[in-house]
Amino acid sequence: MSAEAHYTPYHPRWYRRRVSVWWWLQNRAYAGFVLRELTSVFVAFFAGVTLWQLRTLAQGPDAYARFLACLGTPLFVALHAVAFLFVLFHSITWFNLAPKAVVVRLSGKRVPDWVVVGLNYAAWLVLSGAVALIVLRGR
Amino acid sequence: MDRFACDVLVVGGGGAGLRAVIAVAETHPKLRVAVISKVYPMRSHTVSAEGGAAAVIKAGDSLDAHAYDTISGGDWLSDQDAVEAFVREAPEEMLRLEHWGCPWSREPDGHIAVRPFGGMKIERTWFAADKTGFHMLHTLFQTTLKYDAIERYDEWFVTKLLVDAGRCQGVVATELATGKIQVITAKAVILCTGGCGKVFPFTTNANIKNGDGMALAYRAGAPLKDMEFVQYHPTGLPFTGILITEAARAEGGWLLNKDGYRFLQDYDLGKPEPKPVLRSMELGPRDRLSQAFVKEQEKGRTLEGPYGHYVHLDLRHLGARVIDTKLPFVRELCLKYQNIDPVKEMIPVRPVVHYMMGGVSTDIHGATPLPGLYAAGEAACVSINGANRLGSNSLTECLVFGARAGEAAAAFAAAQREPGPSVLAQADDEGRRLEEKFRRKTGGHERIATLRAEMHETMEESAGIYRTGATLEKAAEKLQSLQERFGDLALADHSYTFNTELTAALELSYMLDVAEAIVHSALRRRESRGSHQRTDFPARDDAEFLAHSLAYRGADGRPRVEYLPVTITRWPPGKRVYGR
Amino acid sequence: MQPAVTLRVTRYRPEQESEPTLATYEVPYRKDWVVLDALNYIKDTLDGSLSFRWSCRMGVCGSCGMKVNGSPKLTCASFLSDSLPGPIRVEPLDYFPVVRDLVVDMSDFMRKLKKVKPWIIRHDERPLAEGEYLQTPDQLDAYKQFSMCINCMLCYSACPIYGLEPSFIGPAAIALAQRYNMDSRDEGAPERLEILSEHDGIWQCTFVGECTKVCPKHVDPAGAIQQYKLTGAIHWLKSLLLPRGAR
Amino acid sequence: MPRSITPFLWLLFSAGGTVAALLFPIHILLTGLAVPLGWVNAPSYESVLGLVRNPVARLYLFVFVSLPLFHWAHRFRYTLYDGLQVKHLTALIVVFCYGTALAGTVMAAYLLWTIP
Repeated sequence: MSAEAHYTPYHPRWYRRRVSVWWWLQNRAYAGFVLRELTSVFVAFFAGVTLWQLRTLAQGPDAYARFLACLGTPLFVALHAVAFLFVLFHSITWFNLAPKAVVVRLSGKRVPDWVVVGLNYAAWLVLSGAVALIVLRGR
Repeated sequence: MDRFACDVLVVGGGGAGLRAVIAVAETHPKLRVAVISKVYPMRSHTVSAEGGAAAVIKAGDSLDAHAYDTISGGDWLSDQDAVEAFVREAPEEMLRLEHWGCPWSREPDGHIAVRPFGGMKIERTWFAADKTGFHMLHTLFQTTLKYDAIERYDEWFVTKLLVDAGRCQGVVATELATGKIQVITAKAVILCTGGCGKVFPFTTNANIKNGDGMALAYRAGAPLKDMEFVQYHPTGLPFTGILITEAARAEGGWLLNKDGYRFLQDYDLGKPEPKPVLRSMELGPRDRLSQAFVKEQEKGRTLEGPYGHYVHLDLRHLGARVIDTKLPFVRELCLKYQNIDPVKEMIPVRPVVHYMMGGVSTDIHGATPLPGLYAAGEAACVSINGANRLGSNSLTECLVFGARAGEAAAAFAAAQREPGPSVLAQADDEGRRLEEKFRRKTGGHERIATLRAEMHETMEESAGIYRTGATLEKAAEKLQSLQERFGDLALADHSYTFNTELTAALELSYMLDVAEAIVHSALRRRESRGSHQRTDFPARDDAEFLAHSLAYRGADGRPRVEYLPVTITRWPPGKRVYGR
Repeated sequence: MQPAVTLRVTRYRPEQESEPTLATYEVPYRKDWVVLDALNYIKDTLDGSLSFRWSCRMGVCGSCGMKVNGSPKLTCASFLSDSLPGPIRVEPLDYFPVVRDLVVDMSDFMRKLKKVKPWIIRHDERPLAEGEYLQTPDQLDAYKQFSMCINCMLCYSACPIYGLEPSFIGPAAIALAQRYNMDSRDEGAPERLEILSEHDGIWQCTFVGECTKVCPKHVDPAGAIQQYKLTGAIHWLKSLLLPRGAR
Repeated sequence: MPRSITPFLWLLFSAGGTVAALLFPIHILLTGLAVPLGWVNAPSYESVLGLVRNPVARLYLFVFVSLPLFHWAHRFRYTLYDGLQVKHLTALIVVFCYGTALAGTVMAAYLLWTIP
């Protein structure tokens, strides 16, 4: 139903389509975008898990053991598996879009995007290795 | 019908129109100035210009050298006082555009870079890669936005000039979005509506270039000057007619016939050298190159494809780096529209209608013989381009004579009184004409597309690179019959809102008028000069025709051709010599 | 027999109908035809009342943006051969009011463009007699990409944020603001930042990134906006940390 | 003139996004998958506590928790706006998102301060 029912000569009668609530399902690019934005939920989830870990750590060895046991339940393993995939998606999209926001110029010339992206991935690998080393060394 | 009033009204929002409107706003800030355009200004055809804009800036160059190149390039039909003013004011206009932000290509030290161009003895063509017109137009348009005084009527299509008491006092237009017929009164009107390439079937020109302003002026009683001079650009893509800029040859591209031979050496254009030589071979003027193509075709040395004969433009030896930095748009266009990569393959090209040397007759200030009516840019004929325009002079012309027309029109308008009521009565008549003859017209048997196609065919056959009296006579008759058949047009669209069929019909009627002016002017000029080559009169005839043709609309609706002497100041007519 | 292809074209005749409808046309298939050629064939021989804008037919005037098979495209640069076997859907650009058939109203953009002050702003104008502002090729390169915008509106039509929040200044206008900010001749960046930091400016953008993908001239408006956010944020920090005079 | 704090929130969002992109995958992999699934042996309570006692590690963990929470807050806020078209609830959404992030940050500071 249209609000302006009749055309009046010389007056524009524009047609405006309302954006559907489901606009982000209309094409793959939009769906990918919303999926990317939803990675933040899993980021928050794992930040929460870390807070929980710190709390049990402060409460003592028994609480910490219960925490570890909880992480071993299928529910948490599944949650973490999904979270891992989403966060991986976050990392990839974040690194790939980094050169759009941060333009690096060396002696007047723009550093090519692939170099910026490459440096991001390199930092990722180095940091991940370092974290793994430090956390696992304590065994 | 609403009535709007302003002091200076610019019709057309391309390079010349926008420059004119800024000139009015800057020199006469108290005047009400407006620009009316049938498209949003940044859609204007200036946007398609590629190669560059000429102005003397480098040491070693001189205004006289630029003037001489222009005058000899125009086969001595240019008005030399106009050319002198043009070359003198060109550098300042170009610098002004630099100050407004035009992204000119630069030397490593930050100075403006220039490139060679056809028919120019010295490098003096400023360029913004190979999208010079695009950058100039957007710079101009964005600059107009800073003047709050400039009013815009976007997507309004002018259907008539209002002439009363012997002077032009405004326009009638339809507002495309609503279909409403509107009146804008003005104390001075400047026509900057561009050329009329769409009179021909195969052209680099955009769909909007229908000679609107030329026809409006012609109908209002102003004469069209030198309309027989139609420039064919030697390098257009077959089928689409998309322009491959002259800069491609200026950077070192070669024209090769089917045997891979640089055929221009056979046409008194110099000897083939590996590097480009100014005013020689591929850097000869456009008329001579296009004529050489026809001769080559007659000798059976061109290639043949689905869209007619063609030759090759070879850029491969320039390498990917030069092509990507100096000619990126050429590569983009070839890849997108021709599916070839000029880095690796030769580009098929053929001559294509590109530019009208002729136009609404104006003096050196852009004033037409009709008081209150001005013109600038391709719509106008000042004339600096004579019988053949040199590449890269037209963009500069838009600036120099856009500014001049703006200033002159503003000065004129400042001294005029408001238009009287009889103008509005005329506007009512025009409104009735549009309603009865078009919008509410039923019946009729002729399609717009059919008439247009027949006009195209007629113009290509009679007014192409080579012409003869007999075919021109036939064409004149044919155009007259098309004019009559236009009255029997069948229209499918009777609506008000964005009725593009109505626009197309009016544009066709403009083109038919302009086509008649071209054909009749060509018929009368019994000589060969520049782009006007008569096989029945192959020699230049300075005794008889060192003169501008002026086509007036006669009482019977047919063109009446008169002549006006050429202004010669310092360069007496001589022989056009290239490659030596 | 000559091969044909089917076009499904949106019609909207506001004088007769209150909602768009779909019309189907059969046009001859030619290898070197673009969608615009097919539309012109329809207008010339099948239905003279179909309305659409076009002009240069070489991808630089920006008139002929429409949705082809759901994506915003310049119809003069979309070959029929890319959409075989058809039918090919041709619709007006999303998120703009439709005036008629394939024609949308873009006056909103024209207002926004003016708002971001897309012209050179200087404290002191250099006299013409002193010649050009020097600008090295590297300095030219810093803004060149953003100067390539042809205002074709494809980016707006790809931006769901513009659809949801029509007050958003939007990709092309912000890219053009950035074009002048990055120009070594310009001194207007603070003025423009003031405008673009407002509610309708850069912070509306959530970096969907589609504007950059559909841009036929590789302007990268999404990049322009993100870079602008960084500039805006750094400016914010500076104004917080530094005394007023040092900004 | 009161300056909008949007640029600041965006900076937190960006910083948090970078932290999450660089560090979260490996941490989730280790804590959430490798240890529970027995791919590696779990570090002992003492060794973890020993690690966390290091001031650098405490700072690391503070950043590790708080910035990504602000990253989430900002992103999630706009996802709610755009995905569900609920901009009219903006006050509620803002309080919920940034409030949660702030609460998490305070909690992280408290825990890291109180761990013996």
